[in-house]
Amino acid sequence: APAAEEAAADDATAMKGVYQDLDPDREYYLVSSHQAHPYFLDSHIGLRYAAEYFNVKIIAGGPDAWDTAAQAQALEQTLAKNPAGIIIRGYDASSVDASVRAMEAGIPIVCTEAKPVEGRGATVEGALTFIGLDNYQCGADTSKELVARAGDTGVVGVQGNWGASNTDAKLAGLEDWLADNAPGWTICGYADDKANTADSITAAKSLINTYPEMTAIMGIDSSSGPGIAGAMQELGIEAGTYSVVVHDREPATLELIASGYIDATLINKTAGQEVVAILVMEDWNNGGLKNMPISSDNAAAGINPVPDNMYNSAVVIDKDNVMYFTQEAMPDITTDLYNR
Amino acid sequence: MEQKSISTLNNKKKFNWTSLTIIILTLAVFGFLWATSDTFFTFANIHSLVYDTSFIFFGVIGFTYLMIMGEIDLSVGSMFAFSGMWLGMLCDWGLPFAPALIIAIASVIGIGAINGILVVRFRVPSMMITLGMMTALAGLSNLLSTNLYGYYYPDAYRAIVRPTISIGGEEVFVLIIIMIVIIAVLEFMLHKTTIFRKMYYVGENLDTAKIYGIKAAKIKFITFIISALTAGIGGILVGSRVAYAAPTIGIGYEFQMLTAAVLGGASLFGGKGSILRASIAIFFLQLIRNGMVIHNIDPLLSQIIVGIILIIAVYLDTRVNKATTV
Amino acid sequence: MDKSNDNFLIIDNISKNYGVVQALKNVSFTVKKGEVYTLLGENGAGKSTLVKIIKGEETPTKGDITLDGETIKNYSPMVSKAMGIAMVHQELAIFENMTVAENIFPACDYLTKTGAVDKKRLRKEAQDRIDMFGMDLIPSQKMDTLTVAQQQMTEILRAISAGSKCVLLDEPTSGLNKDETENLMKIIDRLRAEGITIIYISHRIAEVMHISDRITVLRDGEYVCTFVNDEKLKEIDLISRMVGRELTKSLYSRKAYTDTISDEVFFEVKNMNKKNAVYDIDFQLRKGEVLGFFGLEGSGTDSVSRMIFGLEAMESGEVFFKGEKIDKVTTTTMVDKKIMYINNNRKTAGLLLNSSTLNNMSMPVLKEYSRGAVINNKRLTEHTEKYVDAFSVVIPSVYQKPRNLSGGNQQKVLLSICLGKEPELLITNEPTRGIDVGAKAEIHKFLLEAVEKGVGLIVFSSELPELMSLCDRILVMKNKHIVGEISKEEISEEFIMTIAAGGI
Amino acid sequence: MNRIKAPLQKISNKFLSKNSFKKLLKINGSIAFLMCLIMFAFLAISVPKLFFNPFNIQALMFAIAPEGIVAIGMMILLISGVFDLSVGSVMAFAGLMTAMMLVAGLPIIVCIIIGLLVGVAIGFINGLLVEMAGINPLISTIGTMYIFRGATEFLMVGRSVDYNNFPEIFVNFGRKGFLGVYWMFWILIILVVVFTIFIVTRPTGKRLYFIGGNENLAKLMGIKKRKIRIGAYMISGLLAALAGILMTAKNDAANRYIGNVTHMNVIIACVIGGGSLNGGQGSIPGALFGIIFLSFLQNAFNLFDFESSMQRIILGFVLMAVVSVDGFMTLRRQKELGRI
Ligand SMILES: Nc1ncnc2c1ncn2[C@@H]1O[C@H](COP(=O)(O)OP(=O)(O)OP(=O)(O)O)[C@@H](O)[C@H]1O
Ligand SMILES: Nc1ncnc2c1ncn2[C@@H]1O[C@H](COP(=O)(O)OP(=O)(O)OP(=O)(O)O)[C@@H](O)[C@H]1O
Ligand SMILES: [Mg+2]
Ligand SMILES: [Mg+2]
Repeated sequence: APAAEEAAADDATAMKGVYQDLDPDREYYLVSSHQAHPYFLDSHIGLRYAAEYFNVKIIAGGPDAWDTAAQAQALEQTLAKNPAGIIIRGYDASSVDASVRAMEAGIPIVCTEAKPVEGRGATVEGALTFIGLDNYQCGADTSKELVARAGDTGVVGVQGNWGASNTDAKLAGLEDWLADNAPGWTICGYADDKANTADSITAAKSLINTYPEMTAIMGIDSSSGPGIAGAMQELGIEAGTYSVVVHDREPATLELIASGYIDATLINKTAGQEVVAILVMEDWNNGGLKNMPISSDNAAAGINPVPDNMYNSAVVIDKDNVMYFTQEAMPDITTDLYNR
Repeated sequence: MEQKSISTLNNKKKFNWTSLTIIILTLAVFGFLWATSDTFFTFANIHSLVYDTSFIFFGVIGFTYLMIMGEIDLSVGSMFAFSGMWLGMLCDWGLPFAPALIIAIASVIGIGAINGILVVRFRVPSMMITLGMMTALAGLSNLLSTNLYGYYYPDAYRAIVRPTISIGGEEVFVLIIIMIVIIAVLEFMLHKTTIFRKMYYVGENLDTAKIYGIKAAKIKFITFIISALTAGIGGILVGSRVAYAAPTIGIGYEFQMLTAAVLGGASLFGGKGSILRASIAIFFLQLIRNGMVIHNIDPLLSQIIVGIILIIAVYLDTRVNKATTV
Repeated sequence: MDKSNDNFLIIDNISKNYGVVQALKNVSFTVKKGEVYTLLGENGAGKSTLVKIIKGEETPTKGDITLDGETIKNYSPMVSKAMGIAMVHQELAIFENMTVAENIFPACDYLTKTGAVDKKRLRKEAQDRIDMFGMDLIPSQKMDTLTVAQQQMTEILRAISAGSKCVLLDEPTSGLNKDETENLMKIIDRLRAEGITIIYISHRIAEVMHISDRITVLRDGEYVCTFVNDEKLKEIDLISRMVGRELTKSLYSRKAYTDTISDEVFFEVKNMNKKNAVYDIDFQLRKGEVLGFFGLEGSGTDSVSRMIFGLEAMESGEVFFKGEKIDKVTTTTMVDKKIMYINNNRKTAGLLLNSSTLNNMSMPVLKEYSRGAVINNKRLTEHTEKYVDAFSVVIPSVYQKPRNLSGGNQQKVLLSICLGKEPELLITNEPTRGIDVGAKAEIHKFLLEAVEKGVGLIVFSSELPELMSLCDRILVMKNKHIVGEISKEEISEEFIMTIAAGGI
Repeated sequence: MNRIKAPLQKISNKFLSKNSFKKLLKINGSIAFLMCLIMFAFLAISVPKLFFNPFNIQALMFAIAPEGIVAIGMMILLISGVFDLSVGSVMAFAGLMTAMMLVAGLPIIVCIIIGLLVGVAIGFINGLLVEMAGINPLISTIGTMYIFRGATEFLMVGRSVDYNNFPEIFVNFGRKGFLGVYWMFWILIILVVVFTIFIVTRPTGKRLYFIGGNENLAKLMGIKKRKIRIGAYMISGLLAALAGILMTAKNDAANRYIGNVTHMNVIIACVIGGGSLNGGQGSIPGALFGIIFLSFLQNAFNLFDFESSMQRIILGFVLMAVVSVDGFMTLRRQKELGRI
């Protein structure tokens, strides 16, 4: 692990030169709801890296709780500061209008993590590009991973935070793939884990107790992994009894992979999406991306030359590589340029 | 005036049928699930449901007491999140577990005292004061959870909820036994002890209680502390169960507890309520969730179902009560 | 006096049942236009029920009401309002959050051409009424800044300003002092002169005899008889018809116990002050003595009673009980020292209306009937039954709620709660407020029996006869402090009033 | 003729006329107004460039308008002695209904009317539950809050239809304006004026105060309490639906998260603005100032890049302080009158 840390730090300093000469007052923002969620840990790492790497100031703002209206409000008020660019989260459509106005005023916006309108082809209105996980594909990959690990037949229960847009798309991908490619698998039941570990334990226990024939569990919310493992522990079920495939990399989830309760977790390249978002906006501001020869004059032609969607495929963490993902193993980047 | 002797008159205490509402509802759902599913009535499932009940149960104790007093504490949900994480934070700062626990409990008591003193001193609606406390504690919890990213609670903390004992060949969580003992003790105390009788008095009419020397303000103040304390204990137990700082813990618990307390017969006007029945109501809500998984009902419908049950139960209660009180 | 012969209101065979309780049984009588018609009767006789039926707030189980020659079907408060009937309820019925003017005209009677509420006009009309009846109110003043008496006067103004043909007054004077009562009498005279019919209810017999044209007595929901109020009518006739038996004056008055009063000071208050409430309050209660407090509304008696019991905080002052200084005067310390307080309004504080009588009785004696913290319910029930029996409370069982009892019985429960504690000192604030003469006499008897057993008694009352019959000594308050002391020998109504109303 | 003596009243009158500032404070909502002024002065002096930036002004209008509209209805309910926790759910549900109709191709005006009628209908249900069934407003509106939030999620999640891409006229209704002021803000202004006039001058408006002050007496005075309260709930439902439709138009998409914290924000604002859970007091401008104050506070947080968790801590304490100060002043007045 220390080796990886050194390598990452080296990379950052090694590349720094390219961006050091630019105006040092460039300020980028990440505006998002739900800042207190552990999911943001990866974003923060990515943004610290990006701040150092590009020598720019980055500020995270927005509500700590789940309040997308307040996110839109924070975005609109951030525009008043005339920042060099803003990363937004498209959890829902409430920030779109402000993004459109920002782009019209020359402030580049990149949408990461979630799209207001799910679906592979959908472009994000008012943003240069979307960078993030393809949730539908991630769902399909989850099923694929399950079949790869647990064989061609089985009975699986699914739990997630029903009612959230990304869960929706993941579930659709998961179900479709199983139906098309794994006739030996059936889904026995669904449970709602309400994005909350305590409720997630309850949900998993309901599945386990209700469906004795169940052989596997898939959990597609970040609380699912700890919930499923917690349920197994409380019910005295040994690790490995169920094939468990989950999503996201909560520290608890990673520990449970190491201890064998969870077979694998599929994660987004979260830190990367933030770094690339800053990269895109830096280059847009420098003129490089803006003037790509799609047309003779992109602005006049009214087109956005940047690719509409940049999809991450999911990264699979299992027993074999989990040590590279734990919090202790991650590089410890400190910077004054980012406020988190 | 001709005076009938009191002893010749009907002085049997009339049985209050409405107190059975939630018990009948619970039995009905229980019976329905038992009849329609092979997997419902197994030791593991019932044990799980009861164990899940035991966490929010702690919160509902104080919450119900406050409702008996005619007050409400909306900060219980945030308190669930806060107390667990605050204890985690203290551990993270390197304190040994025992002093950390003591400090955490003391802080929780302090927060209850703030709610209590503001409501009692300034005679303002507890709903607004505790709404403020709920907001502030939610902010604090998020601050804590941000600082506790990636921190796993120490073993001593994690160990609180894990012990089991063997009863009839099955391993039962000690927490369940504790819950049952507490319910029994509290239900006994509620009917038989002076302090809880006084709570009912104060809940029904504070000014009257005062005239007869009952320290109404003090009792009310203490009840706010009890409410914060029991919610805080619940939060520490959930923290122990989950084992790391999760900021979504406790969100919406205030409404769940209100639903449970009201289904259990508490009134927003005070003077009524029972811990036993409120606990049964929590179990009832667990049954509903379990039933939805058993019968593969779209989880998105659960809110609608709970909303409708809440309204119908309270409607029936007001109807029946109106018919019997005159 | 308008003596026109047409009948304004005919009550024809009205009955009213509340479940098994029959509040009214076949009551019939006729009220003439422009007369002051008084309903008299014990608590629970059915007076309030009857006027509520006349107002349309309650529907009779049986019988008809004929108003102005028209027998009314589908009666309701709206119909009666349209017929010009207004009512002052027994309980203070005001909007504390609104102004005086708005309280006088809650129907927003005056609108501008555009249909808006005409505030100026409302204020002016309100001011006119206020002036007409010589009151000291400001139309724009918020009700919650008024005294109880002023609030009550506002309510009366509301009833008589609704363009009424008939005004129902249910115990309007219960919260008024002597001046205010006299003022109301003048108002009533004036209304009568204008041809407005008044139906009047009061427990104060002197007042009733002063104002009424005719007086109807109700007993246990039944019509008893109607008296024409002329010179021949005697107070004792009314009282005996109300209670159904002869009542001698002896029941009322306390024998002179002066010889049993020792010099030992039992309870003492020294130099008690509170801004805007009272100042320089000093008094002593000697052992075996009954001390009375008299003062007109606003004189500060209510505050004194509450402050010496710890219901309100005093700013300075000392309280001594049996020679010892009480360090912290709070209700808890007072009750611990076996000092009990009978509140003047049992509804807002004094009774738990929705709990069983057993629970009510338990309040001050929980400690006595529990071991450690565990309550002995059996002994508590016995305790309750004992006191309920001793004070002849009419009640089906100890589980009955006071809400379902009549006023007099509620008051007896209140007394039982306090005496159940076996107090050494009893502070009573209006111990017989708004209850009938029979119940009043009983309660006086119980109080005096307690005194004989050695209980100290302080009586705060606005009823002079009550004070005169109970007390050995009366302190008179005016303008927030004690202005006079009257011993048993000197007690006379005129004397007290001269001090209290400011003659000296 | 005997004059009735009123010493206490005279004392309080003297007390009033001597302190015109205190007199001002007694006008309902003036505390919120003062707090707005202070926040305004603070922002205008400390960060004038950011505060008066057009983006910021626009953001403030967007922040104030929908919640302001909902707050009018909430204040009307509070005056009459009840309240409504379901407003947020109504916003989402009515917005979704309008969106579904738009996607189905109905004329815009019909869709809007349907959305508004849905709000009125839910208000009517609330009114029936509170007034006819006699269920406490806290319970009954929590019930409808659950029900209609659940219904919104049920209708939106996992359906293949995206309720977005509405006709431009409809979207402009949410995003555009007139004379530099957004339509929704105009609507707010008009509604505030109309309802203020209604409350202050119309007999029905006055009756709200009578009902809130003493509902039993109001009934005896011939005021149709049930009708008026049910009407108030319908207005609250209507206004919440209107706010939901405006948000839907602005987002150009139906959104299941709309209003998930609005009920709390709006009640807090109304209490800051002089309303009371005890009923009988409050004013429409007070409600507006309450919302404006909260928006200014949020604005300050955003402009100063305030740590997001701290925002809620401060908001919570502000609320507790306002409520306590109000209680303290009431107590002191009572004491001065010698009432307690
Ligand atoms: N709402 C009610 N429910 C049941 N019984 C009632 C109700 N109202 C009145 N009663 C019964 O009717 C009787 C008459 O009551 P009413 O109020 O008319 O008496 P009253 O003569 O006005 O007494 P008071 O002097 O105490 O005011 C009472 O004794 C009571 O038993
Ligand atoms: N819900 C009820 N059930 C039974 N009786 C009732 C009820 N409500 C009122 N009453 C009866 O109505 C009568 C009058 O009630 P009210 O409250 O007017 O009496 P009160 O004001 O206490 O008496 P008083 O006139 O002596 O002050 C009482 O006798 C009471 O028994
Ligand atoms: Mg009466
Ligand atoms: Mg009465």
